[in-house]
Amino acid sequence: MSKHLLELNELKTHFQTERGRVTAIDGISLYVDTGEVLAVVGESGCGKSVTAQSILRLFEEGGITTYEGEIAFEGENLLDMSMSKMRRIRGNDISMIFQDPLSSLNPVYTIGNQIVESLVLHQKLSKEKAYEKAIEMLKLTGIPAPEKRVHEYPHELSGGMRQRVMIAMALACQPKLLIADEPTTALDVTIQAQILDLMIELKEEFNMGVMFITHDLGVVAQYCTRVVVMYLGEVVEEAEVTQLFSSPQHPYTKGLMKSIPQLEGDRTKKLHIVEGTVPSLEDVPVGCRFAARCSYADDKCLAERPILESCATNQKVRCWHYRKITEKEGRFNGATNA
Amino acid sequence: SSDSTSQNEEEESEVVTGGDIRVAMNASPPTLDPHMTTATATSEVSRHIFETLLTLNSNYEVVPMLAESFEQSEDGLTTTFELRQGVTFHNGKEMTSADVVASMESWLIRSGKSESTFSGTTFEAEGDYTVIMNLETPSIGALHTMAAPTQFSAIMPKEIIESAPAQGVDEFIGTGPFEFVEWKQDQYIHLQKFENYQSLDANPDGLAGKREALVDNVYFDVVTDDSTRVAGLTTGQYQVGLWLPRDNYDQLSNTPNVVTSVDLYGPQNLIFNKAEGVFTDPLMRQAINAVLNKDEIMLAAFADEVFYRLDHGLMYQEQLDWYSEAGQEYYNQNDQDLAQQLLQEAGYNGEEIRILTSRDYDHIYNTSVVVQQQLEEAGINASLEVYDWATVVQKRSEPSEYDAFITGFVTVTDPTQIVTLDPSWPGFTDDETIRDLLENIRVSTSQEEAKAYFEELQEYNWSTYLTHIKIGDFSLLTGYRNNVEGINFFEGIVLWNTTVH
Amino acid sequence: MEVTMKDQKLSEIRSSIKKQRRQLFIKRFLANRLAVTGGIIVLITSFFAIFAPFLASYSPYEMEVTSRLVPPSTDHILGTDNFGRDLFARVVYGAQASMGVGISVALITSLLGMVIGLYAAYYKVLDHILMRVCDGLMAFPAILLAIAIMAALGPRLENVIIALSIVYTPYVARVVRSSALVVREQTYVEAMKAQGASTSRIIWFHIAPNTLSPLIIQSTFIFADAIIIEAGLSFLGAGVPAPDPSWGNILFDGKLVIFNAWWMTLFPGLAIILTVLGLNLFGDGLRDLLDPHSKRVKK
Amino acid sequence: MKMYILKRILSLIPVLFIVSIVIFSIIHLTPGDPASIILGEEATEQSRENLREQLGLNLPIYQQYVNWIIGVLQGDLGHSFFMNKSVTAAIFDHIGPTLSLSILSQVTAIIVALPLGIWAAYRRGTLTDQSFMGLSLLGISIPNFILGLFLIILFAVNLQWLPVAGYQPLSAGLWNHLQFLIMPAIALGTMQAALIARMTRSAMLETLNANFIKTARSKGLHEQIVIYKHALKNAFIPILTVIGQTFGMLIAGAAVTETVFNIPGIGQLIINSVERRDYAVIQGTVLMITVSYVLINLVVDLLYGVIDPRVRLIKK
Amino acid sequence: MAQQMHERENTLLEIKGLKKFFPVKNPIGITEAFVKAVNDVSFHLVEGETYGLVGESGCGKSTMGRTVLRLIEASEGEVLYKGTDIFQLNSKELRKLRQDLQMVFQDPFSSLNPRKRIGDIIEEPMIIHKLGTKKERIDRVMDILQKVGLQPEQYYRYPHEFSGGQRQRIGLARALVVNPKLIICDEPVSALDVSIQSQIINLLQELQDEYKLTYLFIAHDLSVVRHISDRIGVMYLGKMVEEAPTDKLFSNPLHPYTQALLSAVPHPNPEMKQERVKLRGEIPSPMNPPSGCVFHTRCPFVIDACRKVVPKTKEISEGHFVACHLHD
Ligand SMILES: Nc1ncnc2c1ncn2[C@@H]1O[C@H](COP(=O)(O)OP(=O)(O)OP(=O)(O)O)[C@@H](O)[C@H]1O
Ligand SMILES: Nc1ncnc2c1ncn2[C@@H]1O[C@H](COP(=O)(O)OP(=O)(O)OP(=O)(O)O)[C@@H](O)[C@H]1O
Ligand SMILES: [Mg+2]
Ligand SMILES: [Mg+2]
Ligand code: NI
Repeated sequence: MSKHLLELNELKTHFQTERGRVTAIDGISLYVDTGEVLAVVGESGCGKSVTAQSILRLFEEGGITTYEGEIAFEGENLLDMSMSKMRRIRGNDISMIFQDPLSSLNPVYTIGNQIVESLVLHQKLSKEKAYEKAIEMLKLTGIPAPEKRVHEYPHELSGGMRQRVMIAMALACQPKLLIADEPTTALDVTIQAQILDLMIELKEEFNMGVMFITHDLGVVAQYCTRVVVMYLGEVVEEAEVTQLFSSPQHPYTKGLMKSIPQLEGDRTKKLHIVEGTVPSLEDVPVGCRFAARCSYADDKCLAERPILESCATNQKVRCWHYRKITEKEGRFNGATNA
Repeated sequence: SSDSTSQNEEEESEVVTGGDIRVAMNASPPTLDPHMTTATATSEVSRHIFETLLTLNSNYEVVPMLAESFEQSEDGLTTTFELRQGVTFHNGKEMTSADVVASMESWLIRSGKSESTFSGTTFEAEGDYTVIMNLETPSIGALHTMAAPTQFSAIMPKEIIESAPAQGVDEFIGTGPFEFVEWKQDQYIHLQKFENYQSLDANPDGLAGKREALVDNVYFDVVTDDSTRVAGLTTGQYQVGLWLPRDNYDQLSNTPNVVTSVDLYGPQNLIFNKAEGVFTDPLMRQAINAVLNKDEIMLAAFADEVFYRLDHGLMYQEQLDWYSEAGQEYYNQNDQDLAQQLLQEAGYNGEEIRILTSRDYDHIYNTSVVVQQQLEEAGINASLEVYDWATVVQKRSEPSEYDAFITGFVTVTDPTQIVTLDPSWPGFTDDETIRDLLENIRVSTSQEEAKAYFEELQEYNWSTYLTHIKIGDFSLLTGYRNNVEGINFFEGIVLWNTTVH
Repeated sequence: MEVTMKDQKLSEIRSSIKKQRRQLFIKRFLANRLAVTGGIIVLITSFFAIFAPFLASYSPYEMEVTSRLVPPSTDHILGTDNFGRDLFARVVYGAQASMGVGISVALITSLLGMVIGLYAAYYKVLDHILMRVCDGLMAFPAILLAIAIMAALGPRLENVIIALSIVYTPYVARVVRSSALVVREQTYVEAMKAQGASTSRIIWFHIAPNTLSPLIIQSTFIFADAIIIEAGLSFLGAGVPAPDPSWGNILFDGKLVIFNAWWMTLFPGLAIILTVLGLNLFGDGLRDLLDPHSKRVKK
Repeated sequence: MKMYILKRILSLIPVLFIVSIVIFSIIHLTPGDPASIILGEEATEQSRENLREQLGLNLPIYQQYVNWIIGVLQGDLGHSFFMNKSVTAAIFDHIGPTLSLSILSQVTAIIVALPLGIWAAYRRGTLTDQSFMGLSLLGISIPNFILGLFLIILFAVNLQWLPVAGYQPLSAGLWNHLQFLIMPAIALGTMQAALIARMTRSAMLETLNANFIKTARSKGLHEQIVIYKHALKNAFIPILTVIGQTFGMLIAGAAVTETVFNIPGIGQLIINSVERRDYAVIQGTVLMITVSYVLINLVVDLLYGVIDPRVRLIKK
Repeated sequence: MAQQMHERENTLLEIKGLKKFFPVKNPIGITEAFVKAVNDVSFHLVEGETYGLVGESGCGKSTMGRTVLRLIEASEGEVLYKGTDIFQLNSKELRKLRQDLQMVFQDPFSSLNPRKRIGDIIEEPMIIHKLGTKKERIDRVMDILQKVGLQPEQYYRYPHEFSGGQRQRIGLARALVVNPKLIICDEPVSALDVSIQSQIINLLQELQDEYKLTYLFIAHDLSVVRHISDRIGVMYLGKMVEEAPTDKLFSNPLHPYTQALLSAVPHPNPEMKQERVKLRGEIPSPMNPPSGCVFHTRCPFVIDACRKVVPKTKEISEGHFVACHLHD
């Protein structure tokens, strides 16, 4: 059981809203091991961020948000933990990097102040020691003149630097698990490359597990080891990166792969599209959640929710007909098609 | 009304001297120079600082104060005042005839009296302690006016008068039992016992007789909010509360340690604009007089029967020299039929009647409200125009701005002082009969003669002309702590001979 | 929801959707219990104001000087005032004046403040001028302004409204301006510019609606304050002309007798508090409703 | 920075100029004249006319204005008809109580309102939230003269803990000073507190949803720190704006409260001066208030920079 | 060259020496510096083509778009639409012209008024340009809604009830409803994920075919731009550093920045390990761009001339322009 660093078991997160209770993620199971980079991909709004934040229990509890299932971190269920114990894990054992570095840094405190905070809290360092450590971390992330930068405010830094600060902050206490929620979406590709290289480097150095949320499949292909594909609050496919790109099983994954515009080959060909839109959380279909947009959907799909079943070593898929579809379509050639 | 469950456990000795008195007054005086103003707030405070040659006793009779004696010539044109000797001002200087002459001349000019009663009057000093007043025409009211308690003829050092700016003297040096210490604007006026005061030895009576400062300090606190004055009196923060809301009479009377006092203030009047508008017609004025139910008005405005009395006299009942029954039958007619008849005769056609009023003075406002209501009920189209007092004062001197207004007067000492009879005063009385009668009164050589003319005037005014309608006399409610003794009220508060323990 | 509507006439779609919307609107409002309570309170007050003649068995002017300051009894359910007038009648009739003043002032200041605030936010030069004028107005003693206006225009209810409107407009203008400055920078405003929309169209159709919610908060506050200040102004002759009742002037009359006639302050005071409470709740609800984003968390 | 402050202060000049003209014309167009007030009810028209002449009130208005403004430019705000002192001295006398009172009530209001607003925001939608906000509405809708009298009846008359009304300067001792100010500060502060609480709540609601709050929580910080360190400082700018505005209003005079509690502050000064048409004092006070408004705004703007580095002025 | 002549004949929009400097004021109101958002850029758009404009975030792409439409006033330069200079038009002529020139905004969330129903949002341009009766307009809106893949019954919904992709379609519908000639698409897909991105791109292409539209397509994602554009311009810090027909640019990127950009795009194939042109440092501030070639601070091939001399734009092969000292 506790062989994984983090294991989610049928995790559900419900929110109380004006229109009633919605289940933003509905039974997510996945795991992250030390040293690996798990990519979580999926359409916007499918629940990637909710999953990430649920792990740290960042949503307001007390009636508004309810969790169900299990979040096992080093074998201990975080959901059963008291808040004070939870706080000891946050920022110390599990760290998080958010999507937008500007809005995720507190604009009214210097970046040094913000990094030092968790060091003082978790590592019980003195202020001076903590500042030294903060400078060291900033240097590690490649920020020039970190002694000067620690005393600057977030708005005085460029986007790339801010994201590095976020990373420095997240890694300050040398966590065992790093959750990165779309850390480079706001950045330009050249900077993105710098940041991602840095992250991977630091992962090696600290021997962390990384959960990497993104919707950029290029990033997944280049930087991650395993992938979880989500659709409307559930995991639809799980695989090694190479497997996923070479033989995706779920029709949604396939559609996704095919939609990527290519840097080479024929560019006059129309892009593949996945027809239709994602249903809203208020009326989630009973059966397969992708059924309405799937050309292979039949009565069974509409009526019964498929289970996440193993289809190859290290690959799982949530589809009644994946075998049939793969047979029919032949070997997938989306990602490398011309 | 006072159980002596006093908290302070001082034993009661014969005459306790010392201690402070705090008096909560309702308005800040515009100045402390009594020559300048008719404001009662001024005279109430400054009477403790300044004194006059003559003053009034409780029967409104003229008696000497700073004058040792006075003597009037046969023709009534010359009066000789012998001054008391050894009276010193608060600055240590002795009062002499030069000061008196300067003060009296200043008073004549600045109070405007030189234009009426005292026109052409001169004062001259004869030696250090004699002053002679020369009138141009005999005047029955002259000495009364000199003794009057408002806008009184205070005697001040000559130098101070000579250096006074237009809005009144700015150093308050008098001869009174209390000397001026400090005036914190809008906060308090601080007086303290004048150690070198030379008191008369006669029995205290009205403003006359013995004056002795028995407390060390007197503070006149300006507390404009009525309820706050009541509360402060209740808790003993103030020893005396002036101008208390009459509705609190019962409550205050039942408050332990508080004594209430009801004292005559003056007449309440409805004054007509006789220069413009519907009230240029005497019939209209008579109609209004027929409508009003004065008892009801006074009750509504003054809360309780103890605070008013119905009286038609243009002079007080107490002013025995003047008081007359003449015209009584026209007072408080409350005769609606007569009113309608008069209205018809006057040809009243529903023209709007604008009554100027202000909430700055409750009694004026309340009276106006009831008057308006009674007029409405009689089918007269009356409306209230409420302004702040300064605006009312301005507007009422402009004939086009109103038809009537209500105001209370301070006591006058002789009929020629009644302002509504004065053509230049708002209301614009302009009647030959009245003018002649007033002149006759003024130049009368005897009181009897004067009173005869006055009776004629009062009869004429009630029956025919109606410069204004007197609604009734009203009183003020004053409250003081029961540890204050010997407090007296005569045309305002008197704090000499008063102790606190 | 997922019915194919292809062959249905467009107009049908239109009307059905409109109906749905309206229902949702009402439903959302009703779901907001506080807002409904507020609405009901305001309705009741307005009801009192409108139907005063039928509700009060006494005239608000009729004096019975022999029964001054009678405590609440079966005869006078809220007691009588210092002229012996029936307090219930006066409070009920007072609703007319007070609500009238409150609502008109709130409306006028909202309108004026909106015009000033919006244009100031849009034109820089105008901004400097208008805001300086507002600064000056705000530093101005309201009482002096009231006296001046009354003296110039005469003591009438309309003038009370004018005076109070002048006093409050700068506050509204500032609030509107500050949120308009934010809205002005939104891309959708630029999008309208790109469409060739005229400035006034942009200001009134696109910026104005988005400044409503702070405006509503501010104007409910002004409503409350106007009712109270009216009473203060009536002292200077700038209030509801006597002898007409307003909650404010009843309160002021009551203040004098607060020690022995509690009912004269309690009842008009309660009336003000309830109305303000109702209006604020209603305003909050309205704001939530106008804001398509708002999601009220229901328990 | 110095330049900036200087520039802000210079921008006062046109404002003051306009205000002075407007105030002057309004005052002189308003009926009522000081002569009547000084001379009292029964004074004759003639003596009034004389006094007006002597006080220089019969000069043409523009000339009075020019005379006055020349004085102002020389630093002389004029002389009070009633107070026998210069306007500057009169303002100086009254500013003390006003400052004490406004600071005390502002501080009380902040101390009460901030935690309430924060708590309400934190527990939004709950009964706590609704009752706090209901309370704040109550604070807004109770006329403060009623509240003031109520306090007097309770604390001064019945419990006799505090004096009914009046004022003692700080030089008379701290407690002497404070005991007169406690009730008026509460009466005034209630309204302020209500406003501040509402503003705090809405500002906090916004910041509590901000991403950096999640970041702070994800660091394992205690809720107290998240709220008071991370959220509050960010929410403080709108709160500060309200505080600045209400403080401005307080300086301009909490006339009603000052009257009820008989505190000789600027509010009373204005009311009294208007009542007695003490022109020079009104003009001087209005100018003083305008200046203080501008200065308060300046301080608020400078504080913005202290709180939020993004609005910090360019360092030289 | 012959082809170029031919193209010129159909030039729809020509931008010459465009500059936009934003003054940076200190609080006293004195301009302290300028953000040189667009600094001397020239290019042209041919009728019916899609011109892709790429460059990192903040390099001035949006500013360029907004300046061209005169949403903000240019500092210098001219923009000729069918030969007339847009900058010289008075406001009435300009308003009329805006029917032809439309824009789809970068951010699908803030470019729609949150308080307006989408039907009204799309109808608005027709009201502004006084097109049709109310009924005709509604029909047209319903029509357009269907065209961009939305349902007519969504007419009365508010923007927040739509997903990002759907909002972008609404923005597109708003641009299309007045039959424009040219649409400036400012990063219309940057905020969207791949599956939605492909929907929008396909839609844009379909509409182009149907209405003979010309696009100025701004983006920073090269694979998207490659897919849709005929020609591409690459911007860096307010300057146009390279311009070429799409295929030429991808097969033979000349400017080191273009090369870096191309190599940094993560390839969606785990088996393909990329050789990247690594850039050093951060993007300089546009407030004081580096002297000489603006890219020299990060350029791996920097030579002395780069630091001092501003490189001139040269045509290397037909239609392929570059501003770089390496190609002198
Ligand atoms: N606090 C909340 N209350 C109610 N619903 C929520 C809440 N947070 C998120 N949701 C809903 O949960 C769903 C999943 O949201 P989430 O933010 O996890 O999406 P995502 O996969 O991260 O999308 P993106 O790629 O756009 O970031 C969305 O439909 C969102 O509306
Ligand atoms: N109104 C403005 N005032 C001052 N500077 C501005 C303004 N608008 C844009 N800028 C600056 O001009 C530069 C170019 O901005 P622009 O928005 O054009 O970049 P972009 O290429 O569109 O970036 P992105 O890809 O992020 O949209 C930036 O540095 C930006 O900060
Ligand atoms: Mg997300
Ligand atoms: Mg842009
Ligand atoms: Ni060509």
